Amino acid sequence: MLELKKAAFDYAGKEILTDMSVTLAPGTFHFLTGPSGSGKTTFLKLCYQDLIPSSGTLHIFGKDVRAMDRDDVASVRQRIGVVHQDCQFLDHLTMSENILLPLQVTGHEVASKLRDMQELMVWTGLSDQMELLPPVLSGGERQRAALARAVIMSPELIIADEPTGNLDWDMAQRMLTLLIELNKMGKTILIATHDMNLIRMAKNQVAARVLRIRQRHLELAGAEL
Amino acid sequence: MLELKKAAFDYAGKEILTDMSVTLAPGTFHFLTGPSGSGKTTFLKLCYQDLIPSSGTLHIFGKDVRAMDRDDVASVRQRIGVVHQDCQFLDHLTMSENILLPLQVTGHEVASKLRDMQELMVWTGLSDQMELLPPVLSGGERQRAALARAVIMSPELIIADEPTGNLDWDMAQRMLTLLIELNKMGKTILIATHDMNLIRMAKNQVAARVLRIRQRHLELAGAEL
Amino acid sequence: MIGRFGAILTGDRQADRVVPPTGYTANLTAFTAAAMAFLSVFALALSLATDRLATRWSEELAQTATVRISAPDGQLSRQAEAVMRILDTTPGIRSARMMTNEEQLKLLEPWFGPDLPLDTLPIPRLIEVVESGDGPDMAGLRLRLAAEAPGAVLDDHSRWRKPLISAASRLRALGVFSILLILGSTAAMITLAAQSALAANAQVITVVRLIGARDAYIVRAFVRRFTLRALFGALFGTVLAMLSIYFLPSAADEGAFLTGLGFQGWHWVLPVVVPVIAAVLAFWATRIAAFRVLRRMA
Amino acid sequence: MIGRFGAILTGDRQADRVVPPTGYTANLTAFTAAAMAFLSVFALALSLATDRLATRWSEELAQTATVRISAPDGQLSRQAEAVMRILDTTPGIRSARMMTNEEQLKLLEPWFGPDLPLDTLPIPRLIEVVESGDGPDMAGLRLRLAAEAPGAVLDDHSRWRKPLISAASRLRALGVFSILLILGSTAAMITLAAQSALAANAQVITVVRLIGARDAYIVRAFVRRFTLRALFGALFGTVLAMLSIYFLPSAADEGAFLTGLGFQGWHWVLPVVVPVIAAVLAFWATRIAAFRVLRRMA
Ligand SMILES: Nc1ncnc2c1ncn2[C@@H]1O[C@H](COP(=O)(O)OP(=O)(O)OP(=O)(O)O)[C@@H](O)[C@H]1O
Ligand SMILES: Nc1ncnc2c1ncn2[C@@H]1O[C@H](COP(=O)(O)OP(=O)(O)OP(=O)(O)O)[C@@H](O)[C@H]1O
Ligand SMILES: [Mg+2]
Ligand SMILES: [Mg+2]
Repeated sequence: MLELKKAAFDYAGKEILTDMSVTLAPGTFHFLTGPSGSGKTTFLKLCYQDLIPSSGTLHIFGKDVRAMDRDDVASVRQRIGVVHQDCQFLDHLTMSENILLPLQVTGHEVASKLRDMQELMVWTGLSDQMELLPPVLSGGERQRAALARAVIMSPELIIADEPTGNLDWDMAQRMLTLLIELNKMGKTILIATHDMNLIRMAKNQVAARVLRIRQRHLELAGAEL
Repeated sequence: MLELKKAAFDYAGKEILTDMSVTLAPGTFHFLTGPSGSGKTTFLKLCYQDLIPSSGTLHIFGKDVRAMDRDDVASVRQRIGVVHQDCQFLDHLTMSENILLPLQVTGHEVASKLRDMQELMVWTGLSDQMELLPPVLSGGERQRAALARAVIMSPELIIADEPTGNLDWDMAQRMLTLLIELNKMGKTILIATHDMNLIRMAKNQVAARVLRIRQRHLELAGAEL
Repeated sequence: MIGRFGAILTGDRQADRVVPPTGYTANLTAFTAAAMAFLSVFALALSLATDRLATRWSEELAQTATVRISAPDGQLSRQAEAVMRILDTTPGIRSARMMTNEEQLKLLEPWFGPDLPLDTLPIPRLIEVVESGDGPDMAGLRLRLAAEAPGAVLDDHSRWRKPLISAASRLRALGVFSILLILGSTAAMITLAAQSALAANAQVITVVRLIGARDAYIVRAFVRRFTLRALFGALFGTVLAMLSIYFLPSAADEGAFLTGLGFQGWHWVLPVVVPVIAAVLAFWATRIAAFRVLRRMA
Repeated sequence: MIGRFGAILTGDRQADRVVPPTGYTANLTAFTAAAMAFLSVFALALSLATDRLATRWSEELAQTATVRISAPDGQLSRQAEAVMRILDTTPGIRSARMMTNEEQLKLLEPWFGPDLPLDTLPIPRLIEVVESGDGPDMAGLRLRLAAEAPGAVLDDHSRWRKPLISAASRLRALGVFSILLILGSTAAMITLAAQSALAANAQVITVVRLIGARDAYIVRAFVRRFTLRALFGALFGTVLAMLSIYFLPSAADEGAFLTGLGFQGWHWVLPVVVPVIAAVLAFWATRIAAFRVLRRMA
């Protein structure tokens, strides 16, 4: 599904990540952790082709990212659901329009997914917010909506960047449960988080692996968690 | 310093907060907690006059917010430092320019504060990021920078909305330490957070009171934390 | 006002930094100002040129009607007197004058050479009529002449120039109209550009407001930027237009003075007013737009 | 191309929703298109009117030079032949024709009445010269005539009209030039407006890209919007200009046909082209700008 070999990344010479080799097999559940500014978001951006490794190789769905043009990237992104750390929406569309947007821009039938959306809204506790515009939502509501938007297309790979940073513990658990359910349906999950409680809780329910960024290197965290 | 009497707030008829009476005395340390979407940010916005109570009264620095015009609001805000939940910066200015911006727009001498800024940057771990533009910073770095901007003017009241949502535990502790230091220097502090660990840690160091929003009411949380 | 305007030019560069480089919108404003200034200067030149033409043609037209009296020798002077009487009492005629023999000879010379025996020929008498204003009611005059002096023919042969003069005045009016239209469009476009820049920077405005900036501070930054853009854009357009006009190939004959598009004498000063007007327009358009947008954002 | 353009009008309203209502920028575009269309139509009307004037004046001028030969009876016909010979071999002269007695009588009638005893008078012979192109070298022609036919006088009396014609052609050229200038400015302004709308919506573009939208999808939304704005803006401006021209107070005399600013006959169709041009300009300007901005954002 996702395979890095000796991949590295630097921003204009400032090296952030180096010598990363990791494979995300289909249907696996991964956490990514590391201190603030260590490069978690950068790593996720590599995974959804917002950035390209400066050396090494990255294959996604079997394709080499270096060989993809902009339309290929668009196609790949249609198979990935992403919760961005800053949860950007189109501020002129209502939340329900925003959540259905991935269907919209890829020319999919919207009607068939309305039912799914209703269920998602109930689960994320946003039923009352469906007709509001994004800027009036609370920070946590935006984060939940972003998760809803990421999963509406039932993508093969779901990437979430700090999806619970603005959520209280109850709500964070609900979101984790949703992701675990999706994982059980065969989706591959990759979550960046600094919340150890969340990781611990997940480990009780699924076979989650934890990747950690330490001094620009990506390593597999052992049992110490 | 800040005094609400029977204050309520509703967004176009949708009541969010009701019957709030609370006084923040100068030099006190308050936390504000409550589930996602309960109205924490709304309450803080009332405190810095981004919103006006729909009923009841709110006095800030002894002035009634209903009697203030836009220039009065600007003057009051110069005495309040705010860390917004979404940490907005001017994306075309470097981080150091952004952090000095409150001095800039209020016509203060910038040079006298350069030393303070250096120290703040070291404490928040942003020394390497000073000449970067805001969009390239990591989520946690932005949050730390927002805190630095909020305190650069040494305002009398510091309001922070989820200032540690994107920070790992080590960094969150550092930020809390900074706020506690400021409190010891006489500043009034009001922090909205959903992180119980943070509140517990603070209670060990200062006489912090915890306000909780429950079912639209503001109540003082007791010893159960 | 002058002071405030002056501050725009010298003013607070630091405040300026708060508004992000508006890039395209700024270019758009400068370009609009330049194009509009260019068009204004051409319209101005056109107005002035047609003004010259119209004035000259009007002057020439003023003395071109003649009355010709052909009659048997005996009646000639009687009819001439009658005609003079009629002309003197007709409204729209400034003066009427019997031509001397010498003048008539001069007129006929091209046809017959200088040695024409005028005395032996039955040539008519000519009366030169100078009109005033719109001239007399020609049809009525003809009727009266026919009644009292059957041998008199009113020759209004230069009347064909009238349409030219009316065309020239029309063009002149059109030039002035275009200038007004261009000024109006410029003001509207700068207003819209400023509003669109303000709207695009809603985020910036929110941020600086939250950290305690006053409206006047924010407005100043935008006004300064747009006024300068408009001023320099218009200056560029004006200079370009003046150069184009100066180097426009002009017919070398003596008519060029009239028909050429160039400015004459002190008229060269007029186009210089264009950038000033553009800057003042931009100043007020942006200021008003900015305060309105800010009030609505609050 | 036609298909793609047609899709713009009918197309995907849903995709359109993805781009936020650009408000001021959209108004700016529509207003610019309207103002520019208005100016274009006036410039067009001006060009056509001056074209009519120039054509008419040129025609009149074409046959206005004459050669007059005054000489003792005996030499007259010999000199006339010499003159004809010279004229026939002079470049810039299309034809030269000796006037008949009847024609000469007609010309003199205004001066002497119809009963002039032509035979008894020493009147000169007249030769009508039709020029071609810029006409002959008048000074050279005068010299040759003086040498071979001392009694011949070249009367170039209509030459004063030349500056008028040159003025008219200048105005016509100026009209065409203005139209080109206006079109250029319009394209530039729409490009800049589109770029500024794209820049202002960088966030929107980032978001829809991250959820898998292709460039073509994004471009379509912007292009559709700007093309429609330009089309309807220009349509409005054109209609307004045509109404203004139609209801412009026009001189009632017969010269109005020539000097009036109105369109004549099928020329009324020409302004209709203006909105079409505006829409095509907007389509391409936006499309190119959008693809360029998107490429740079990647
Ligand atoms: N364009 C850039 N130029 C230079 N440095 C950059 C650029 N973009 C990001 N960085 C730096 O790269 C580092 C890694 O950023 P990243 O967003 O990946 O961190 P993170 O692990 O997600 O942190 P957080 O937990 O705070 O979100 C940060 O220090 C950031 O300042
Ligand atoms: N303009 C508005 N119109 C209607 N509802 C609004 C508006 N603004 C906010 N709300 C609603 O008010 C509620 C309170 O929002 P607020 O941002 O104060 O919550 P919060 O406690 O800060 O939550 P979080 O912890 O998720 O940030 C939310 O449910 C939000 O959807
Ligand atoms: Mg991050
Ligand atoms: Mg909040």
